[in-house]
Parts: sequence; C-alpha cells; structure tokens
Amino acid sequence: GKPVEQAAPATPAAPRAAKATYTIGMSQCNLGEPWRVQMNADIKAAAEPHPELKVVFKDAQNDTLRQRAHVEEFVSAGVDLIIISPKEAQPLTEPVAKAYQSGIPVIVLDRAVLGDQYTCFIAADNRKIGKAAGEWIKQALGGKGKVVELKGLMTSTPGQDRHAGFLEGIAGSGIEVVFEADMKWLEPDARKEMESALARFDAIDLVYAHNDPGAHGAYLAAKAAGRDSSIRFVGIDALPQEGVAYVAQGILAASFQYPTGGQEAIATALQILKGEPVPKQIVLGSRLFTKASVAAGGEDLP
Amino acid sequence: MTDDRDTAAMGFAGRVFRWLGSPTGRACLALALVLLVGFVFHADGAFYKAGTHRDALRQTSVYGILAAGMTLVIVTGGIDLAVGSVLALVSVCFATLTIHWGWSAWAAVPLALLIGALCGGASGLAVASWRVQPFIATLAMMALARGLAKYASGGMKVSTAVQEVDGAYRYVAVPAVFRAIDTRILGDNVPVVTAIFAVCFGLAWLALARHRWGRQLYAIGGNEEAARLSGLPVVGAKFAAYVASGLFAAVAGICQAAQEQQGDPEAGAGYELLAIAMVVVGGTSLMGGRGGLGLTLIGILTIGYLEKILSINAVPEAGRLMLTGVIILAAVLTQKRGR
Amino acid sequence: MTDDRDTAAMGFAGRVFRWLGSPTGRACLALALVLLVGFVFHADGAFYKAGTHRDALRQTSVYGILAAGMTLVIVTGGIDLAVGSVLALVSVCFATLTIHWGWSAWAAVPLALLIGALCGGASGLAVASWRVQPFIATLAMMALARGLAKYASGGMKVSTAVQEVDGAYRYVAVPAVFRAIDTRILGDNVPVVTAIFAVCFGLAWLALARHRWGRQLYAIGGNEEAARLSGLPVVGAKFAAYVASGLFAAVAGICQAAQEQQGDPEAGAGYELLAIAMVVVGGTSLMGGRGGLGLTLIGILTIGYLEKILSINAVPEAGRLMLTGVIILAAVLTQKRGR
Amino acid sequence: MSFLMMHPAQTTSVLRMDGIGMRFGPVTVLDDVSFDLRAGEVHVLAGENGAGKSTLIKILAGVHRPCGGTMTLDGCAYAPAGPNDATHRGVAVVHQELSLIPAMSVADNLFLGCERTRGGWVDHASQHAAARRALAGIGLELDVTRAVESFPIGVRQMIEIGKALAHEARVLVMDEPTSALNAQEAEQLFALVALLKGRGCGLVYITHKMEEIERLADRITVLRDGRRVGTAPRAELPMERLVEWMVGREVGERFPRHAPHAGEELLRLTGFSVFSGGRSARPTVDGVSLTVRRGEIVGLGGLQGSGGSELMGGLFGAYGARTSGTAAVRGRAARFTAPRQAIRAGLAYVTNDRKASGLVLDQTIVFNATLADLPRLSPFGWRRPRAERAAAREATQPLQLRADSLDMSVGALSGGNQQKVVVAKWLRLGPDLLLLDEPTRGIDVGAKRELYSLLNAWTARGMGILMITSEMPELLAMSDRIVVLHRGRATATLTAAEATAERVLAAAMGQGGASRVTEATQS
Ligand SMILES: Nc1ncnc2c1ncn2[C@@H]1O[C@H](COP(=O)(O)OP(=O)(O)OP(=O)(O)O)[C@@H](O)[C@H]1O
Ligand SMILES: Nc1ncnc2c1ncn2[C@@H]1O[C@H](COP(=O)(O)OP(=O)(O)OP(=O)(O)O)[C@@H](O)[C@H]1O
Ligand SMILES: [Mg+2]
Ligand SMILES: [Mg+2]
Repeated sequence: GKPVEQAAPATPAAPRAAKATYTIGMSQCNLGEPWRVQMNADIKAAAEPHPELKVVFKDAQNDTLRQRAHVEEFVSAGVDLIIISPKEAQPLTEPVAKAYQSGIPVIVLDRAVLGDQYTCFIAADNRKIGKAAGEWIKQALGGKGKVVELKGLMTSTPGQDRHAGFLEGIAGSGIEVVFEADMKWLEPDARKEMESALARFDAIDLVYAHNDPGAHGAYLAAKAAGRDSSIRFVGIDALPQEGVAYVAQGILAASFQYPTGGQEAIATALQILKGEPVPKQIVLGSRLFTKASVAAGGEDLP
Repeated sequence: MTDDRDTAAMGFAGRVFRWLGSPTGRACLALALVLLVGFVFHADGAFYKAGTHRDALRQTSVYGILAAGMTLVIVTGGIDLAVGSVLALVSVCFATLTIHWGWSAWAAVPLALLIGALCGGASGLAVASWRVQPFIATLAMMALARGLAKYASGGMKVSTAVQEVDGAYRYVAVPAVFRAIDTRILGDNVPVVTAIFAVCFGLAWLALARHRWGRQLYAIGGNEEAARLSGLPVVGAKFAAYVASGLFAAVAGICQAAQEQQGDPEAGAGYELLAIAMVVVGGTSLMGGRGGLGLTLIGILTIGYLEKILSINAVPEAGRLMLTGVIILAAVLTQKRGR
Repeated sequence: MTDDRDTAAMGFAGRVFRWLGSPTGRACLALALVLLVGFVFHADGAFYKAGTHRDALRQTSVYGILAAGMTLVIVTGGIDLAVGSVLALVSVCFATLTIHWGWSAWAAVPLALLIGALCGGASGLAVASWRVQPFIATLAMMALARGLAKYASGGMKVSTAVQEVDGAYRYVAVPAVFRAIDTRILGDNVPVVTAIFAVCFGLAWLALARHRWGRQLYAIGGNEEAARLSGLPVVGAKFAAYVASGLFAAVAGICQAAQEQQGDPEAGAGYELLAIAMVVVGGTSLMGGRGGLGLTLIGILTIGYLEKILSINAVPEAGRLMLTGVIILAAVLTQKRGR
Repeated sequence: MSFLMMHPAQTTSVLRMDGIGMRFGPVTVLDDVSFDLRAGEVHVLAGENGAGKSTLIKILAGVHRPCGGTMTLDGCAYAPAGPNDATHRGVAVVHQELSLIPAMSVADNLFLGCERTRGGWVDHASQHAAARRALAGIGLELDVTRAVESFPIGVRQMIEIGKALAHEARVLVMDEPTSALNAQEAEQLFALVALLKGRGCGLVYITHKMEEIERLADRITVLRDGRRVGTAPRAELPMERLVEWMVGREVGERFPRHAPHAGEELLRLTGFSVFSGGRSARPTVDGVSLTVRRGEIVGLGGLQGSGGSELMGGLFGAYGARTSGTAAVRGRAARFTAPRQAIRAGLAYVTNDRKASGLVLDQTIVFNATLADLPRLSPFGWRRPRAERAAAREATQPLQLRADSLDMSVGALSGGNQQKVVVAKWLRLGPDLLLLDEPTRGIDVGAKRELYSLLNAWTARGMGILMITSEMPELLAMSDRIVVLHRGRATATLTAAEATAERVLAAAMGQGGASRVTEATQS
C-alpha cells in the first residue's frame, strides 16, 4: 500500500508512557466473508512478531448495534487502542467519536465513519477498483462485447461502488451489459444466476463478478453448460486462496485485489502507541492478478 | 377447596421446591444458570460494572419488544416470522420520513406504526380469515416486507447523507427524535429504548393477563373450536394478535432506526428467530394456550445476558455459536417440557 | 357406505373436480399457477429450453434433499431448523477429508454421513427423550453445528488452495468424487445431484408410505398419546426421524461441496426455511400427522420453478422478494387450510 | 378371526389384581384395590366419576405402573412393560378416550403397533383384507382406506373396538364403550359381548348406564374414592344397593318426576336444513320443522349420523351460513351465522365431544367455566379475577363438581367432572334455550340424577331444552316430546304419552310414524 499523507488535525491523545504490554481491541463487523476472516488473520500475523501487543477480536455478526456495544465494551475495559472495521458509517460515528474523545486512539479499517473523530482511516477504494476492472475489461474485449454482471449485495456500499466504478470504466465503449443479477456475494447464487444468463444468451463474452467466489460460481455454471472456453471471468478481492488461486489455475482471466489493510493497521497502531504521528488517512493500493502476472505476485495498479 | 391448606402445611422449603417445579421457577433456573456463567467468566470484572448491565438491557430492548409481540401470537398457537422484515421496512420508512422529508416525529411515528400494523394485519388476515398456516403466511410476509423495504429505500441505506439531483451529497442533521430515543433518562441510568421496551412489555402484559382479549388468545391457542362455540370472536382476536405483533415490530423498527441513525433495508435479519427463542426459552409452548409474558421476560433476560457475557469475554465466533447452542439447550432442559 | 356409488355416478368432470379439491389437487394447482407465470414471462423463450428445466432441477436438488428429510420430521409434528447448518458442517468436513487429507470417497462419504446422523441424533435425543420442543432443540443444534463448521474450517472456505506451513499456497486437484457428483448422466441429460435427490426422495417415500416406521411417524404426529397407548415405540421412531433428517442434510452437504468444489462454513444459511416452505407449500401441515412426500415433491417443484422463473427474467432483488411472498401466499391460498 | 377360536368354558380366574395402589404425585387415586376376572364372565366395574376405574384398567393395560400390589394372568405373574406387552399377553383394551389417529386410515389404525409387515414393509393388501374381516366380525362394513376422521363418532367407537379385537384376546377391557353408540350399535356390541363370553374370554366392562349393568353383568365390583367397596354377583346386588355402594348414600328415584309447564314458544324451525359438508353435498339436516316452548324438554331421537348434532350446530351458527329454511327464536327470525349471535339471543349449546369442542383442557376450571361469560365478567374489557372465581364457584357448586381446586387444569379431571364444567360454563349465562347433545355421556348415576333434577329446575323456571341422547330410557323419561330423525329428516313427533322404545326405534329406522311428519311443527 501507498500511504497518502494528509493535513490531519492533531490527535488529542498525547504520547503515552511506554507500557510493557498494550491491549488492542479489534471489532470486526462480520466474519461470514472470507475477506474479513483474512483481515483478522492479517492483523494476527502482523501482531505476532510483537510480543508487547495483545489483540482482542470481537465479531459483530453483521449487526450494527452489536458493533456499537463492542466499542463501548472496549472503552469500559480500558484498551490501549481500538481497531474497528465498521459495518455502517453513520451509526458507528458516535460511539467511535466517544471512544476517541475519551483518549483511546481509534483506527478505522475498510469502511469509513463520518466526520474526523478518529485517529486514522485505512482503506482501499472500491470505486477505483471497479473502474480499473471496467477499463481492463474494455481493453480485453477490444471495446465491445456482451458482459454479464454478477453483483454483490446491492444494499451494501462495496456492491454499489464496484458497480458504479465498473460503469465508469466501460463508459463510452461498445460493451453491453446483457444480464445483471444480485448474487449477494454467494457462490451458489452466482452459479444459479449464471445458469439463467446462459439459458437466455447464446453469446456471452465475459462475466464480471463483484467477488471471486461469484466469478468461480459463474465459471462452474458455464463449464457445466460446456461454454467455459468461450467466456472469460473476472473477479475482485484476489485473496490468496480464492481469486489468486483461480487465476493461477486458469479459471479466472483476472482478479483485482482488494487489500484488507490488516498489516498496515498494526504498523500504524505501533506508531501511534510509540507516540509517533500518523496520517489521518491511508489509501491502500490495489494489485491486478492475471495469467501473466500471477506467478510474479501480481502487478500494481496505477 | 383443599389447596390452601396444603400450601400452608408445606412450609417454606416445600414451597420453594414447588415453585422451582413451576414453569416460572424453571425459567428462573435457566436465567440463574446464565448469570452464573457471567459471574464465573466476568471478563476482568466487566460483568460487575453497572454499565455492562445497562448496555445489556439496551442491546436486548429491540429484541425484547419483538418478543413481547411474538408472545401474543404464540399464545394463539401461531408464529410470526415477519417481524425482522417489518422492522426493516419501518426503519427505512421512518428514516425517509424524518431525515429526507423532514417530517416531525408527531407525524412520522404514527405513520410508521400504521405501516407495521398494516403488515401485521395482512398476516393476520391470511391466518385468521383465510386460515393459512401461520408459519407460511408470515414467511410470505417476511419476504414481502423485506422486498418492500428494499424497494422503498432503493436498496440503499437511508442516512443523513442525502444525494441531490446532481449526484452530490448533502449532509443533514440527525433528527431530534433519533437523539431523543438514543439517550438515557432517569439520571442517565435508563436508556430510552429500554424504557420503551418496558412500556411495550407492560402493555402486552396487561392485555394478556388482565384484558378479556388475553383470555380469548389463550382459549384460541388451547382449543380453537371450543373458543368459537363459546362465542368468542376467534377471527377478530387472532387478527388483532398479528396486528399487535406488527405494531411492536414497528416500535422496534423506530428504535432500531434511531439507534443506527439511519434506515437499513437489511436490518433485523434473523431477529425473528431470536425473538421466538426468547419466548420459548422462557417456557411458553409453541403449541399455544400456555405461557405468558412473565415467562417471556425471563427468556429475554436469559438470551440477552448470554449474548452480553459471550461478547464481553470476546469469545470467538465459532465458540460463541457452539456455546449459544449448548446453553440454550441446557436452559430449556431445566424446563423439560415439550410437545 | 355410499361413497363408491357416488364416485361412479360422478363421471369424469366430477372426478377431476373432486381431485382438484383434494390436497394433491390443490398442491398441483399451485404448481400450475407458478408454471403459468413461467409460460407468460418466458424470458425470450428461455423458459421453453430443456436446459432451463434441467438447471432448475439441479438447483433445487439440494433443497429437495433437505425437504425430503424435513417431511419425515414434520409429519411427526416436529421441525428441523438445523439442516442448513448441518449441511455446512458436513460440506466442510467432507472437503477437508477429500481435498486436504486425500481420503477416498469410500471412506469420506460414510464418515460425512455419520457426522450428519450424529447431529440429527443429538436433536432427536433432545426432542424424543428429553421432550424439548423441536423448534428450540433444533435451533440450538443450528447454532451448534454452525459453530462446529466454523471451528473445523478455521472460518475459511476449504478449497483446493491448500496453505503450507510457510504460508504459501499449493493447489491440489479437485477430487474425483466432486467431479463425479457435478456432472450429468443418462446421455448428459440428468445432473447427478438430481439423481441423488431422486434416490433420497424415493427412499424417504418408501419409508413414509410403505414401511412400518412411516405409519408410526404419522401416528405420532396425529395423536402422540394414542400412539403410546397403541404400544408404538414413540421415542425411537421420533429419534429416527431426526437422524434421517440429519442424514439427508449430510447428503445435501456432500452435493453442495461437490458443486462448489469446496467446503463453505457459511453454506446453507436460510436453507432450512426454504425446505420448510417447500414442505408446507406442498400441503403438509406443520401440526403433523398429515401430508406426505408426494405433496412435498409438488412443493419442491413449485418453489424451485418460482426461483428459476424470477432468475431468468432477471427480476431485481426487491421485486423478487415481493413476488416470492405474494406467490407463496397465493399458492397456499389455493389450498386454504390451516390450524 | 382369532377371537372366534373356541375355548372351553372355565370358571377359574384368568386375571387377579391384588392390593393395587396408584398415586399421581401427592394424590392417591387407587388404594389397596383387589379385583379378579373369570373366564367367560362379564365383570362390570362401577363407580362414580373419578373413582379410579380408568386408572385401574390403565394399570392392567400397561399404561401406568402401579405403586403397589401384584397381578397374575392365567396363574403367571403379570407386570406388563407397556401397552404392547399387554397386547401380546392377550389383554386388549378399549380406552375411554378414543385412541385412534384421526388422519390415518381405518386399516392403519386397526393395525397400529402391530402392522402386518414383511421385513418392516407394510403389506397394505393383506392389512386391508384383515381389517375388513375384523370389522365384519363386529358387524361393521366400511371402506377401510378412508381416514377415521371422516366417520361419525359412533362409527369411530366401533372401529376402536375392532382394533382391540384384531388381536387374540384372553381379557378384553371396555371402558364406557357405548358412551358414543346409539341403541342399534349398542345392540351389536352386546351381541359381540355375548359371543366373546361364550368363547371363554374374560370381559371387564365399565359403564355408567344402569341398563347395561343389569343386562350384561355377571359380577359387579364397585369402586369409590379409589377403594373397593365390594364385589357381588349381579343377582345379589339390587339396583338400589348398587347405587348406594357407588354414591355412598341413597339417591332416590333415577328419573325424578317432572311436571310439564309448557309456556310461550321459544323456538320454531320450519323447513330447516343444514349443509355441514358444503352446499354441493347432500344436506345432513333436510327440511326439519319443530318447536320448543318454555318449560319444555324436547328430545331428539335418531340413529348415529341422523343429523341431530348438525341440527343443533346449524341452529347455533356453528356452520356459518350453510343453513336454509327459517328459524325463529321467541317469535323473531333468527338465522345465526356465528355462535356469538346465538348466545346473545339466549341460546346455549353443550356439544357431544367435550374434549374436542367443549373445553380448553390446559386451562383451569375458572377459565373454562367463565369462558362464554367473558363479556359480562370483564366490563370495559378488563377482567376481574375475583369476580371470575366467584362466578366459577357459583356455577360449579350446584353440579357438585369434584375437584381439588378451582385452579386445577380441566384436563386432569375425570370425564364426568369435565362434563360438569362444560354445563357450568353455559349455565352461567342463564340461557332461555339450552341445546344439549349427549349431556350425560360418561357421567355417573349420582351426577346424572343431579343433572336431571337441574333440568327440571331449569324448565320450571321457564327454560326450554332441546336434547339429544342415545340412552333410550333417558330419552323416554325426560322428554315432553320426542322428534325422531332419520337421515336428516324428521320422521315422527311423539308426545311423552305416545312414546315407546319401539315406536322411537321404528321411526329412527325410517319406518312407521311417517304419517306424523306433517304434524312435526304442531304440539
Ligand atoms: N394423569 C393424571 N394425573 C393426575 N391425576 C389423574 C391422572 N389421571 C387421572 N387422575 C385422577 O385420578 C382420579 C381417578 O380418575 P379415573 O380416570 O380413573 O376415574 P374414572 O373412575 O375412570 O372416572 P370416569 O367415570 O369419570 O371416567 C381422578 O380424580 C383424576 O382426576
Ligand atoms: N368430518 C366429516 N366429514 C364428512 N362427513 C361427516 C363428517 N362428520 C360427520 N359427517 C357426516 O354427517 C352426518 C351426521 O354425522 P353425526 O354422527 O355427527 O350425526 P349426529 O346427528 O350427531 O348423530 P347422533 O346425534 O346420533 O350422534 C353423517 O352422515 C356423517 O357421515
Ligand atoms: Mg374413566
Ligand atoms: Mg353426534
């Protein structure tokens, strides 16, 4: 990732006296998605070499009110730093601000909260990644073709951004989205929707799915219909065991990494705990994995 | 009648023992079991802090409101699977009215309640008048209300970030009614949502234990044919139970929207199972005709505290699910009753 | 008795009319209703393609297997909310055994089935021996099995990308059994999962309609006390129903893993409601003692086709949910029966 | 048929029960009860409601385990592990409460628990044939593939008996088998009893009907409050003594005298029809005309399924709008489409199946006794628990309800006491016109006597009563007029003076008395 320095207001928390151990409270909004499991794993892995760090993980099971309770519990337990990957911006803004004002540094990961009452926000940009995917597809198809879009849960912001970015990316080309459906991030649903698309359209050039399991489900449907060789599949997330693996196996044409930021969060946390200044926002870069670049560990997106 | 004499003769120990054998006693045993877990695993004393208990009550208030309405339906031998979706629909509508359209609470709250009552009424119509099985009628309403919530919100959260015609975002203030619901009263001790829950619960208790309608619900759940032949308004009473459940879901939806400061079309998924579990863990039978709100209150506290204890101990997801399963079963086993 | 003479006198039209009034007839009417929607909204002729129907059957096979097992439980007046979680647990275990540990199908399949049977057995024990209400016993098992699935998989999908000790990934081949299950047979016409569904369905049908055990299940659902007075092994028969449901969920889990080429601890969420809806839309009463697998088959097709028709028409999520709600209700209303 | 096999007549005891005790929680239900049954005898077990008769035979059937005492069967120790074990040892029981599964077919019910199977697979063909044969053996011919619930309650009771006899039985126990049978069906049953007796089978017979005791019993054992009062051959136990043994005091005349005081007309039905099976089916009540006056008891006679229950249900609004013809209550047109309307117009309806349609079994006596009177007991909707208690006490006291407490759940009461709760519920309302469908089903002599006196008291106060009963003596003794139905039509109207058992039966079979149909509306 490429940290982007910003003119950020000073943290109210003064540099603290060095302690033997620091407790970090980590509230994950939902562990039902592999990507978030990976985020926790990344945080854990990054914290492991630092024996002075103790990370307490909590899972809000996709429930905003539970996550709000997490923050309150962390404050009352007196943790040294809070990392939160919020489910919602609006409802978590206030609890996070309260924690921040009580002197506990807060790192917000992946999804934002409103205002500026936190220490640092670390995230990738879904819209940018969606746009990159759109542009890549435009180029791969030579500017025209029939595309199926399998969308993530469209009530979620990542789904909305990956969709909007994609439309931006293919804007002005001859690419036609012939079939779009909400597969709610789920592989079996993606396979079902793809089967319907296959039944309706004899010519499909490419499938753009909002996550790699979705692309994989679409691939399985096409394979069962004997049409997998004439269709290319593009996904997002590029987790090592999913998207990257599919690209390496030649199932997906491309996968766009959506970094978890786990590593960066711990690095930033260490800085904060040592009293060093940190930027207010860190925008993570993305990597593109294709057949050509997968062996080399992908290529940075511009 | 001899029972007064018997009781007098039994002595204190005997009466305690007898009480422990009663449904209420058994339910309390289950709650005690869960609290015991909290005392043993107190998470460095967090369990002994007043704030923890206040938060536990606040967190469980929305479920509790649903469970209170659910009890009325379950007593008739029915079930209402739609409450979670109705909650979402109402939260979306309420947020749209107050945040986007700038309605005052005096207009928005009644309309939100009306929406909940209409959803409940539709289920009630299907169950009471058209005699559709409650499980399937409310399952249909569950899908329908969720679809309406997504439709009404355009699939987006209804928050204070309002999109203008030109696509730019404008931030509006959080409505006063949201702030009013999401604070604490009585010397900063009681969350307003908990007070709302207490009022809802009290109303439901009055209706079920002290009003004629409650009798009718029990009679319908116990023997619908006998109730009909005794001249009870079976269709009307049943219909009203579902309307009440929809109303309570609407209240829960308003509380949810206020606490989240937005209307979320995905809110409340799975809450119906939690609310039903609260009613049943209390000891009310899904066969209808037995149980009551006293038991439901114990069930609400049992499950509410279970969640809180697992949460303050930061039990990981897998362990939490397993423990929830085991403890619910253990709680119910202290009651040992079934169909 | 006069009814034989009546029937003879009725003539063909009368008999058709009478059949339409029977539970089977009513269920078929609901299916016809859904198919009619398909004929009207055929999505540029996609509905008329054989492939669409083949896909519809494949997609609904996993649900169908669950619904078949569910029918056995529902006939006893019970319910099994745990099937979705058990499916996930089995899919994770099966994937671990075959992909990571390299077991052959001959060893992995029996062990996977055993895991399903054990989960079902635990629910059955709670319901039959300890007399816990089925709803709550299987709700506890639902949480427990999901927790176990997450624990066994470490919260990650178990796929062909295997992590080595050094953190690097190694890709193993998709096991032969996965490929075998995820193909088509009989001249590429019948998906193997559909064949598996047919076998499961046939077994369940035989057991319920032709075996002594089936009589016992109906009797228990119809009047448990009378069944006991008639000397039926009530506890054993009920227990076996839950074991069977667990076994069927295990078969569904294996099919799911094979079709996804991985074990997903999040798989099967909400499938239990779909399976129950299939049983009930068929016309089997949740009160127990009535209905059967013939009706369930119609219910499976009704809901399976409904999903497919909404999908080929690319109906957006909100509309899909609303239509599902309305059509389920319409389907059940053609049956007009309830508690 | 297995039960047709010949056994040499024996006089030795087949079955002995010695010092049997039974407790439910703290309540002692049976205390040191001894009982013996000889081969080829009918041993009647008599006693008041709640005396413990059913409990005793449930012990015999392996349903309950006694908490004391011993049993021997054919000289061998007998301690059944469960109902199945008892059946295999040759003890067959027809329980008081129907133990059939309503939604299952007749054949499936008959062989429930001992299906005819090959390796577990049910042999439906042979089971159907065997079921048909078993039922033919008790004079019943019906479609054994039909669900039991599609038959009227009387037929169901016969099916239940058929079920007990489908297996070879050394001892057959019948707990109030005729409580749902009409005279004709009862005759069939008595013939069957004689047949079995002749075959050397020992029969235990529980009944509250004096005629049956007189007619069938070889010996009689009387229970009171869970203790055995005595055992005697019928010849040595005249009826008055028997009743005294049962009740513990003299009861007096069985059917108390009743002076007719017919007053103004309460009910007039003209061409009243009920389509209980839907408009397209044959009406179950077909153009019946009758009147009931104040102070009058009108009996409805007829065979099982003749439509009496439907007539009452239709009149009471239980079938909604599925009625035709005219009904007038106190001279005003009254076509009730919901029971609520009928209740408001001063009608009350005691149905013939208290468990299915009379009581909320899980709930208390107070709950049930005040259920129909809720509107009055809860002004502005709010209930007054004290007033409810008082009302329940007031309503149940004259009926001499035997219960530990008014807070007992009704399901724990004996059958007769349950019936009293149903009656109490309706009496609370002080109805003008009382519809009674088998009001004395399953209640003991003492209680019957009480009920008859009450009927007389109520009619004296101006209530009109329409009553269905399958007990001919009751019908003849209590009715001022008798309307006989046959397949939904009124075939005769007889005054008390004209009515004889023969005439009623003939009309019930659709013969004779036909000329009187036109007079049905006159009185
Ligand atoms: N399961 C039970 N639990 C508690 N008490 C019971 C139970 N079954 C019966 N009793 C009580 O036992 C007593 C005897 O009941 P039982 O049914 O044997 O009477 P009975 O002589 O058959 O009366 P009836 O003539 O009315 O049928 C009654 O007081 C009844 O309330
Ligand atoms: N559930 C049912 N389904 C179909 N037919 C029924 C049903 N119940 C009753 N019947 C029919 O309705 C008619 C009347 O039945 P029922 O036995 O209730 O009459 P009844 O007047 O109560 O007889 P009685 O008063 O002598 O007991 C019969 O022809 C019977 O077959
Ligand atoms: Mg009895
Ligand atoms: Mg009758």
